[in-house]
Amino acid sequence: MSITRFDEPAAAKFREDVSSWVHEALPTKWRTDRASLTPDEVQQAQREWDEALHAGGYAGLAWPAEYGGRGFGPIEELIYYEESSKANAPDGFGRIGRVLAGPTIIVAGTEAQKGKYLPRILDASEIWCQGFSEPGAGSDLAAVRTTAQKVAGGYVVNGQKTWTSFAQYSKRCLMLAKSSTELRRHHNLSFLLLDMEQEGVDVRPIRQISGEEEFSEVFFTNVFVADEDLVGPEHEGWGVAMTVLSNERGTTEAATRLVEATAQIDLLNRCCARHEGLDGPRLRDRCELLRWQILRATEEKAADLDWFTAGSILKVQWSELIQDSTRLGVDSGCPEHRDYWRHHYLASKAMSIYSGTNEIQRNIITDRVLKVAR
Amino acid sequence: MSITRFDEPAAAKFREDVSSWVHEALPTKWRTDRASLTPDEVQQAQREWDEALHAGGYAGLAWPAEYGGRGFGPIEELIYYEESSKANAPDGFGRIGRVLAGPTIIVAGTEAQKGKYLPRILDASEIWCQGFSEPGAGSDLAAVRTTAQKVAGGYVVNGQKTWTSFAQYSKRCLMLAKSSTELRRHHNLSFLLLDMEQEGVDVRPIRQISGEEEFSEVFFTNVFVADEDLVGPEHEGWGVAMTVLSNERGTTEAATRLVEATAQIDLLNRCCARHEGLDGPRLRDRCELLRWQILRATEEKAADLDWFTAGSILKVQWSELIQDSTRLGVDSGCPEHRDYWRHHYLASKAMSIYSGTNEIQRNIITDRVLKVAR
Amino acid sequence: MSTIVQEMGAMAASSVREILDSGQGSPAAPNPQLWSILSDGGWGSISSDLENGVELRDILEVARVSGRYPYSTPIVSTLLAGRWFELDDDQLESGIVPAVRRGAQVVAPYYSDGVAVVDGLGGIIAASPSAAEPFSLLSPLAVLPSSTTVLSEAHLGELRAAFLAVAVGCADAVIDASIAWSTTREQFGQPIKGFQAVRHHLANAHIAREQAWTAAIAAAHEPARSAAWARQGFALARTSIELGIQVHGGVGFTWEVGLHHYLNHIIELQSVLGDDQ
Amino acid sequence: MSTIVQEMGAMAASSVREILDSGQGSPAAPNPQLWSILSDGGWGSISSDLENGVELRDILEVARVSGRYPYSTPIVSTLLAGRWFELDDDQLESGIVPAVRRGAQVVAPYYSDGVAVVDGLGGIIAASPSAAEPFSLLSPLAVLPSSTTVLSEAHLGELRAAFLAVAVGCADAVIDASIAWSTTREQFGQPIKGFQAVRHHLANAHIAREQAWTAAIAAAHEPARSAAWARQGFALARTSIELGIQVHGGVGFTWEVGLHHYLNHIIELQSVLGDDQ
Repeated sequence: MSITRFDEPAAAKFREDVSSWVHEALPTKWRTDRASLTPDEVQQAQREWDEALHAGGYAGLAWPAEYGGRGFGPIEELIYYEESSKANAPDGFGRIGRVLAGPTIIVAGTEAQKGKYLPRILDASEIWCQGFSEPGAGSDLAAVRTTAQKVAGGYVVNGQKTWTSFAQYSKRCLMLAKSSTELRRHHNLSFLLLDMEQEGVDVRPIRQISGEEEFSEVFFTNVFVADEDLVGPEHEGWGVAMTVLSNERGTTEAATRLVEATAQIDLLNRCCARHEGLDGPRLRDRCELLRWQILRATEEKAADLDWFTAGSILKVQWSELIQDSTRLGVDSGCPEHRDYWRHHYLASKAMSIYSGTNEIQRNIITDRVLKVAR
Repeated sequence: MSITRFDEPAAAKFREDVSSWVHEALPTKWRTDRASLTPDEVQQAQREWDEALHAGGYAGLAWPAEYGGRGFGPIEELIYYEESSKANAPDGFGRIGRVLAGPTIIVAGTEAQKGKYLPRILDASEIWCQGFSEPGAGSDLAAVRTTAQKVAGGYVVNGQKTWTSFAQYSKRCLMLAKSSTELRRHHNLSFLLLDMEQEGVDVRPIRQISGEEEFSEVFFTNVFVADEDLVGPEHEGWGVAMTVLSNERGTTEAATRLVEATAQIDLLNRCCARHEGLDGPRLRDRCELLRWQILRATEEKAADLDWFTAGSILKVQWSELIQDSTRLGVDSGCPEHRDYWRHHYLASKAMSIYSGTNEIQRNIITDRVLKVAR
Repeated sequence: MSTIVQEMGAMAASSVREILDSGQGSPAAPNPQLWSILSDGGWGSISSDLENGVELRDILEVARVSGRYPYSTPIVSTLLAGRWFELDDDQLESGIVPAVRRGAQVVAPYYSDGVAVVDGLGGIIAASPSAAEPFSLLSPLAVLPSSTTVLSEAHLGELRAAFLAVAVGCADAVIDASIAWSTTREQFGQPIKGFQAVRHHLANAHIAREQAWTAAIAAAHEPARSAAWARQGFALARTSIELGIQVHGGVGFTWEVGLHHYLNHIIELQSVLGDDQ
Repeated sequence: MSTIVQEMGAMAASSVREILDSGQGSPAAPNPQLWSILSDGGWGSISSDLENGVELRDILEVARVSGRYPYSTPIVSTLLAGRWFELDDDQLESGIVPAVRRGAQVVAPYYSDGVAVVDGLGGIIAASPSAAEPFSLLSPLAVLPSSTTVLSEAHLGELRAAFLAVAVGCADAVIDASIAWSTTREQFGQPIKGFQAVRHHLANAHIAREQAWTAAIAAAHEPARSAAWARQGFALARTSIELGIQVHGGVGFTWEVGLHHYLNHIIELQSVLGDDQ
């Protein structure tokens, strides 16, 4: 039985456990000398973190026990994300596997797929990436053009994916591809588990306006996927993908962003925008509201209430909060933090776009939460 | 030759003339004892103001001299509106005649119409109202359902208009009515000059959420309009109306609103929101920007530059500025001005709706200014 | 206390809503029987009956529902007073409202006929007022306080949370009306709900309403920060209603349609709390 | 001075635009010949040639045009310096840029190869720098000032107005690109310009851009208030660009498409002015 309320004593206990574990488990160099790590050392820390999560039992926090997980609910998951974000833990390479691939396979995969993939996701011996977005399929995710042509024993995949995190480190990709040119929209895509270590897979990093390279483009040229690696019925991959995405858009990403927003707003109120008395205090109030919005959404999820409504609100809320905070940071012009704010200001421009643009979030709210037919 | 730049000496001279004239011409009771006037006395002051405008030569400021006007341009017009708004002059009943009916008749009317109507507009012996909006034709102004059925010698009008200012005082109405059930949209309306003092014209005031009654509904039952009172070609009233509306949406209304916004923002910074140091100074900066936006638009109009772009920006700008100001006023909760702010807060809700909703203004900008085809 | 309502709170809210819904009053002519129906049904005393185990969070749920109705009753403040003080049956039956001094007058925010009054931050008073105008404007009461029970800061914090929940109920009512209107109203040959600008106004009204609700819940958990929560929450509830008025277009600012009653009510609640920024 | 540009200013702006347009540089690889083409054409000296009667308002027009090009030149500050000081032909030919001290370095906001420099609020200096990175980041100069001409508050006011006009030009470029993208890019079976949310973003970008332009003109008329105008105007120009990035969706935040160059440039201009709020 997992925790259902943040005010249960069990929740406080769990938070203590997580917090002390996180601080002990952090890779040493990461903890002591993060600012000066080389790119190679950062990658090393990310790998160590993946191993630590597995060893500590935090890799499959919300996975059922029968698949090696802890069987916890949304509250424990949130507590874990809060504490690891606060400790500024590295972003393990195994995240997509743990959060997207694993849960999808558990819900929609075959027994064979579960046996083959789940253990290697948990111990991060195989890294996963997600191949949904394409240059022509962004907000309109169903417009996928990457093809999966049926051949004897499987599919041949051709096409291009984009905005793919961890692609250069990945052994596997969970992807949507167009398996039928005749069937109608939403019933013409198949959900495939693709081996990235094949000829014909070409990964090219994308440089963002902040200078970072968090995403890649991936090109597929005659890449094979066996029949056994089809998830769900052929041509019905859209339904499978929707399950994955409703997991993605939610409270845990918001919890990570809350930590980011809190740090920025603290800096504004402590230093850069201190003399203004302008938006600093109001941003802090909005930050507190975001925190409670996340708590509420998480308890509603734990209570099995309709929580679909929560994800879109949270997405809009944290992205606009961070954009407004970094805007004030740039305007404050504090010389000491000039570069910090410029970097985060530019990086924040992406936040109202990725994970579903804020326009799409508003569409979702009117369409599916308020249920106003078009 | 009218003034083309605000920095011409002639402009300063004209402003002085207007200012001293306005202060002398204001009805005595209005000037000395406005707060305590009875509704009847307010009406009396409005009528006296109409007469004063005519006597002083300010009724037809921008009308050509041949029709009894002064032949001035946008700069003089703006200066007049600024000075009379600053002096808080009454809203004469003749405004619609001077600003809408007269200019329309001058541009599109017959010689007979000019001779019959223009002198009585100038001396305000006949008050006009505007019958465009209908309950079912708001943003979609072309969806007029009031009918004008052709009969021998004229038209019989049936239907309902709404948001009609001065209707209860009006001798005449300039209106759009549907003269054809067969012709296509935008080519099925006729522009008529209707005598309001007939059987079958029923005026009912509309109470707004601020408690005021500035507008009326007008019901027409078998009301006759003679052929001589058709403006422009039959069924082509839409084009005539568009001329009128592009006159309406502009710099002069913005100038009046600027005076209103300035008074509110001064009050905020002087009293109600003084202790905050929050939005008061920023609102003052926005107020200054509005002032310069109006100056710029007016000089562009005077220079015959494309000024269509200006009206929609100004509308959005002043309505949002006043809404934000009154919102701060309500939030400031200054006990002395509690009722003032509540009234203006509620009244400001209408500002993003009338004179073309702010959504329509944004549509206009994308459609016609940026010329992005749909 | 959890952010989630208990079964008892959810049940009370839905019962109260049913009664208010069938009350058939209007802002201009509220049904004076409404409070006795609620009171007779025992809904005014659920918080003082300790066996019920009603928490503040549950009272918020009832408060939110009552905000939907422009012919409101003293249920919210009565439930709070029942939680704070030992009240006798007569007091519970007549209902309790908070009152504020405005110059020489004592005014109360709810329509009430023969209610007991909790005096602003002063005390409980017995009064037999005749409320001049319901709901949207503070009603002057004829009788001055006869006894004093000081409201503590903690009481005030809870009052803020509950009034904020009422404001969310106001937003609920306006959002429902706006959705209905956007479906009925046609412009340019289609219902206006077909325009993305209208749809996004509705989405933003929903976002603001949900955030205001979160602020109410947070205020109930953090009485010490309740003034900040109220400031943020009332502004969000008003934003939600403002968007609903915009969706209504011209009819949105007519007295007849009456959306201003909700804005006025929220402003009055803020004024009773004395949370002038 | 009027808010309207004179014929000379309009002509200069369109000629400068034509030259910059055909320059075929890019942010990553600006054409180093661009300035000599402008300078040889005499466009750098129109403000010092008194017969032309070029006003500050006309310089704004040229400044706005030059903001469209991410491989910018010292034309704006050269025109201002020509207006303020008696410059010899060599100085005009090499071009003038303002510089700011950052610790031990002197940095300049424009790509420049062998230019004279107006030192922040310090003076005109002769320098032979090699600019490290064009446009988007301040370029450290290797040589320190050799002479000093202090910029007055009035100079600084005019510099603010002109830099604000450059920022408006940045917004112009991004709005044009956004309109083009919204026409090309399809989602849900139609160009995204078909979505009202996208159309209203474009409208809002236009409103903000026009307001920023008004702020630039106002700053030119009111040097004493120029800091307030700059604060408001730069924020509006940035808002306009931010909306353009949002319209671009995913590609909007790629380095390759390069919309950030415009944001960076505006931030640098603000930083040169020292108008940290």
